[in-house]
Amino acid sequence: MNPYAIHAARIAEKIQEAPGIYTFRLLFEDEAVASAFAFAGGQFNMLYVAGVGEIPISIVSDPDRARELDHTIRVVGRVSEVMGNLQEGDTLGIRGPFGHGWPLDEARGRDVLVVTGGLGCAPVAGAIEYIFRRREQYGSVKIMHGVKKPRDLLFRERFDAWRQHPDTEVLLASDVAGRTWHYHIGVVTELFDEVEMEPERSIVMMCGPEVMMRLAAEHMGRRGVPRERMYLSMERNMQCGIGLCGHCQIGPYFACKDGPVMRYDRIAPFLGRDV
Amino acid sequence: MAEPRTRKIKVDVLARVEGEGALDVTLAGDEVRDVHLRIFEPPRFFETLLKGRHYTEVPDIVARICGICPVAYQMSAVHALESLFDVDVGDSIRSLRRLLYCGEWIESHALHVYMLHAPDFLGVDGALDLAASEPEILQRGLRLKKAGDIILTLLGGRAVHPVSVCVGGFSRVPPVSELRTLLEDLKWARDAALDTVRWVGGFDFPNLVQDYTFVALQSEAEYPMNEGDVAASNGLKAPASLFEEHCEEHQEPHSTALHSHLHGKPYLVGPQARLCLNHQRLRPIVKQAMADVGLNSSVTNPHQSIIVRSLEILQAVDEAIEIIDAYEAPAVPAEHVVVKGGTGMAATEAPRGLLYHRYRVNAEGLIEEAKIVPPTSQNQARIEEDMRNLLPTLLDREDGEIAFECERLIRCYDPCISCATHFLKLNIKRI
Amino acid sequence: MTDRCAFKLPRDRFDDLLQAIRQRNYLLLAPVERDGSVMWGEIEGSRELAWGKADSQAPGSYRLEAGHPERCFEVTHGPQSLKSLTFSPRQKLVHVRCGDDGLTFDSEAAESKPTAVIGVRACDLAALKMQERIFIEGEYADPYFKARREKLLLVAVNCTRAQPTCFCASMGTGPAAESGFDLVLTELEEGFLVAAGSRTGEEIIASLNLDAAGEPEQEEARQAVEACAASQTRSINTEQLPQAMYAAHDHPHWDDIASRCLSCANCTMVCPTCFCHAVEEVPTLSRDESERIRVWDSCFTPEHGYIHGKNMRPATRERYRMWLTHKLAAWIDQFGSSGCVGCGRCITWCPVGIDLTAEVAALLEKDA
Amino acid sequence: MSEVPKPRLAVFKFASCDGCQLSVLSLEEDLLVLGGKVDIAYFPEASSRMLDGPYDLGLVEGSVSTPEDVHRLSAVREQCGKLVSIGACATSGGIQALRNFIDLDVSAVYPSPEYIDTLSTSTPISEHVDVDFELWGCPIDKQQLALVLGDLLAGVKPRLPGSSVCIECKRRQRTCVLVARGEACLGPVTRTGCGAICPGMSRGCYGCFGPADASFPPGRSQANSDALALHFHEALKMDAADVVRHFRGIHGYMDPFKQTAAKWEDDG
Ligand SMILES: Cc1cc2nc3c(=O)[nH]c(=O)nc-3n(C[C@H](O)[C@H](O)[C@H](O)COP(=O)(O)OP(=O)(O)OC[C@H]3O[C@@H](n4cnc5c(N)ncnc54)[C@H](O)[C@@H]3O)c2cc1C
Ligand code: SF4
Ligand code: SF4
Ligand code: SF4
Repeated sequence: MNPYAIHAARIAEKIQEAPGIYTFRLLFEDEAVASAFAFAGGQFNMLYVAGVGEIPISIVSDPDRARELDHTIRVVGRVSEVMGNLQEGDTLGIRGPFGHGWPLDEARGRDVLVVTGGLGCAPVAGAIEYIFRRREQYGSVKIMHGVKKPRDLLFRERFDAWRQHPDTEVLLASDVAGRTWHYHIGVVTELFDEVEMEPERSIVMMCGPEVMMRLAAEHMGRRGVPRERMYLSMERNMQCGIGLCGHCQIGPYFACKDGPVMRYDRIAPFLGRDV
Repeated sequence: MAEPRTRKIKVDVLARVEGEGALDVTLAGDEVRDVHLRIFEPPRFFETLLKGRHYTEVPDIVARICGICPVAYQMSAVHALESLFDVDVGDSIRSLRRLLYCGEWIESHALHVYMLHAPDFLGVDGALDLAASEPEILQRGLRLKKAGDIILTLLGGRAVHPVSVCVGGFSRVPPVSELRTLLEDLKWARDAALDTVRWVGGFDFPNLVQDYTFVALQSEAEYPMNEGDVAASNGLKAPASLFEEHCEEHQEPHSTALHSHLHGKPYLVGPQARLCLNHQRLRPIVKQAMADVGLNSSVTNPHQSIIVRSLEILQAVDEAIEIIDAYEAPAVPAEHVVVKGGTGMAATEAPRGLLYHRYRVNAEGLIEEAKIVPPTSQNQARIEEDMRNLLPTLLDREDGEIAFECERLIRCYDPCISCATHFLKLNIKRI
Repeated sequence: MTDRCAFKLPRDRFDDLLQAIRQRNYLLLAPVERDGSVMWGEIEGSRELAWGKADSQAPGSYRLEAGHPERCFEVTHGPQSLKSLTFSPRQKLVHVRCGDDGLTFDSEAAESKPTAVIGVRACDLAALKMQERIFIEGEYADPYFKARREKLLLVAVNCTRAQPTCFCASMGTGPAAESGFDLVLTELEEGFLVAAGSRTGEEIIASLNLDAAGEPEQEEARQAVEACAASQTRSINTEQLPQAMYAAHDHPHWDDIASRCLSCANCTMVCPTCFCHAVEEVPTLSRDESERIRVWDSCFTPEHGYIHGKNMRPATRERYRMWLTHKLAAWIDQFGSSGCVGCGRCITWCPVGIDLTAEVAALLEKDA
Repeated sequence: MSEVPKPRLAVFKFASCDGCQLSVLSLEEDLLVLGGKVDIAYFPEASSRMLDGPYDLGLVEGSVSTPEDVHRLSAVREQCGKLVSIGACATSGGIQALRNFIDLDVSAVYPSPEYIDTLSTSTPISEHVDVDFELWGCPIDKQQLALVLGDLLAGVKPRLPGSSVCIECKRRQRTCVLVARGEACLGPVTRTGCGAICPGMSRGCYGCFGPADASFPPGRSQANSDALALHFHEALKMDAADVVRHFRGIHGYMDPFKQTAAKWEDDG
């Protein structure tokens, strides 16, 4: 199979999550492609806009329902901007799924700590849904999410829904206050002090800005969570998605094929570094 | 006696004429009082900028004087410098240079004929307007222009500001096999050029006859491009090195361009001049085409310059094919140059007419003084004279119509595609 | 040098070898003189090889000079390795059509013509093996590399002349070609020694009716290659790698390199193992069609380390560090051996002659 | 269905050789495509139909070299939605910016200087007004022009690589003239885009695409012209004046070429 082959997909639904943030529900045009497609939570697709380019975007939908692929995209630059202007019925291209997702098997029987920042909640969303659908297989679930401003909070209903699950905590933080913000004001790591955790039986999943993840990991480490049970989703320049183009290297790892979800003990020496 | 004014003109200045201009006309009743073709293209001071540069840099710098005919500037420059350094490029380099020049003639003439001049006869504002009405004509024009571009690109790396021309020859010459890849397009272009001659030959030409003094290079062997003496229809014949003794420049108050006079009178350079002084040396296919459209070698109606240009496209295409067929790569791409101090001059035939360069170089090969006389500046005075002849026949017309006719006449001379022609603002003062 | 069953190929029968290969429908590529160096060029016979030429390389300098008049492999390696033949500098991937009914994608077919490459060096074979590991032995196989690789017939030449920039001996990759070829030649005073490295190679030799080489020729070849190894002046001390490279991350010497390095990427372009590439989107002006084209890229470009809002390697210091750390350290962790095969191309073709062996030595010294 | 008006394109000229505008006319088939996509409202080189603004997209060729230019340019800026400067003159002042390094005394060169209204400098468009994109090259490259026009008309932010000419030179498998012949070449510090045509013609690059922008996103060029200049001097045995001339060429007014030349001028 040619890993560079792109498949057409139609935008079945476009939801505006916040200003400049959209969730696209995509359906493959080709039935054969659609039925063969399977993915794990935390994997990503290369989404392609004709004449503009391809960017890596996490799959946020439920791996159990691989026919409908949800991608939440923040408009930040050249490709994402044009993508944000696409409408229901338009087609784009998909290549994927690529990378390694969240350690959902390893997490079985453990307490799950999810730490996210900004749009970082999107790539974990699919995994969280997956866990809740198998609620009994996992220990407690604690979701800690930070945003810069209250306005940046996405998936408000999802957070509310998650909160309803047994043995689950959802803690939100915003750097600055706002009229409708009833949650913590401050950075996400401050939430760590508000939750009870049993470090030795926990597994951590993090996604967000690299500095935030590094600080959070160090913090968790101090609380006693073993480094090999912390997982970080990394972002790098990706041109191929399959570990060949060389752009996404982090030390000896390729963020695309060895990640994007990577074990903290492995990448810690390279975090905040340029090689 | 050396006149102080003359001496001042000799200071290194090149007032470029391609660019913007305006025409000021003062009419006093039925009398044409004043005609000023004002060129206000900002002067770029090339002659000053060349001072202190190394002679090897000259081809790259002077190319930037004009993006439409950079090869002409490069050719005049390298010939002037080679004449100083006594470099004799062999036949093979000579014919490659001619081929390069053919490319520029084709490109520049096709652009003028199709994009700039023909619309005047077709009643449209620009050639792109033909996209809907006569797409095949427009496409033929674009493809013909491209036939010139591909020669330039193959020999020089790109069509605008080619990079391979150097004193002594070229930085790289193509192997025979590479040149041959051009033949197919050029054979198409030869047919297209013939069609072009027939097409423009059928245009409706306003009746206007001018009394010209033509100046062009003249060479025994061939229709002039890179070589020849300076000849004039008044009988003058002199080596190019004596050009300045016959053609003098002076500054007109109303223009940043310097005007040229031959022995004190306006004259015309360009296709019409070349044809008049060299028609015997046209290639057979061109002579035949000329006879077919019933054109005489002395074209005194400026509007018919479009036919002459088309004939020169045919000439250049046909010659390009012959050069390629006969081509053998030279032993070395460039002759060895031994630098010496002194002054070198040369003139070549740019698409729009004779282009003269003079350089004074020191023993280290640095330029001490440069003088460049472009064709448009030589034609300036002549264009004003034409206006003076044209205007009395237009006095009863609306200002707008007068403007159109004047612009149209100026365009006949292909001053440079960005020049006065289109940017022209006509100010008519009636007193 | 492993002793294979070697045969004598007289100089005047060299062309027979080439013709035997050609008869098997291979296009012949060999180092031919082009613009002052040697490049892979298509040849019809031995005449077009660089007879009587020798190259002389030094940091930032390459000259083609007169050499032994009867030899054609005195010229060692030009700027090209096998890389350009398998990992094309410009490879179309997908053609996209944008119609009213959406997008259609046509992947470019992966095809190649049988091609015999004459004059492949040991370092090139080592690099090819490395690139095979990257491009076709990993999780995803690159179909274009694979198609090209499968159609190659490799005629290696043992190096009997080292350049001052060569250090393959210290990297354990040369100067003798040990494996990975179809045929291997050694150029001797009187003709060549030829041996096979594959079934095809054996068949070709068999078709030529050559005499088996005697001990004197074998000895001459052995000595020539050994002398070549012994003549190498540069080396990299690989013992402390990769850790020492990682440890040198904050070494002040990176700034010193950055003051000299141009970030021009020549080193990565000529490096036979560097594999970075970018994908360019080339739409038509009308936008009804577009092409996705893969081109060689480098960690020295301004865009290489960029993600939205942040450049991981904003300046030359970080870029050079990326290149050297990747070559000599991360590579070992990624692919099991060093990314440097000691061909010295990056030293010769660096416009300002930056020499990685010297830079590594400086970096591995304890902080000044 | 009511017809959506086509975007209006205007092409303006300041001090220049017209070569970059010519590149628009040399787009060949694409010229017809362009004609179909936009309303060419103002393009004196191509048509006598000159419509008033505002325009959606303006291309500006040429540098600012007269007092009049300054005023005209600000009017142009006001009339254009997006403004793109094209070519060396517009992006860096062009070859005529060499005047910025000499004492240009108009009275010394023109017999009647009172008629010559010129500034003593030639400066890039971006020194006077904001530009939305700069297309480099002397002349610009047709393919780059088509890409950028295509992007702008499709509402996409144009993006061109900022890496060196060397990359393209090597991709095209050319022999390096600097290394193999010891000829001065600015390729390592010049931005890619031309197709490495000078080395392709067996000669050194003279920097007509401007300093390579070693930073991304685009910003001040970090090209290490100092190191290359030193190499020219030490390995190629160039004297200081020669080094100055190499960096003070078509983009002599652009940093870091400008600074490198200045340093060697002081030393020389
Ligand atoms: C594994 C992974 C998962 C991600 N998941 C999500 C997600 O779920 N939602 C989301 O919103 N974002 C996600 N991102 C981030 C997203 O990929 C970026 O926001 C996106 O690439 C930005 O592209 P842009 O063109 O809009 O931005 P720009 O800032 O215009 O460009 C950024 C990218 O363009 C490329 N680039 C840079 N310079 C050049 C150049 N000169 N030429 C060509 N290309 C260049 C680079 O790849 C660079 O990373 C993810 C990233 C990764 C790695
Ligand atoms: S050294 Fe640089 S260019 Fe080469 S493979 Fe590594 S990251 Fe890519
Ligand atoms: S090390 Fe040399 S070749 Fe490599 S980027 Fe730096 S200057 Fe260029
Ligand atoms: S190689 Fe350099 S000077 Fe030559 S065309 Fe390209 S950018 Fe211009």
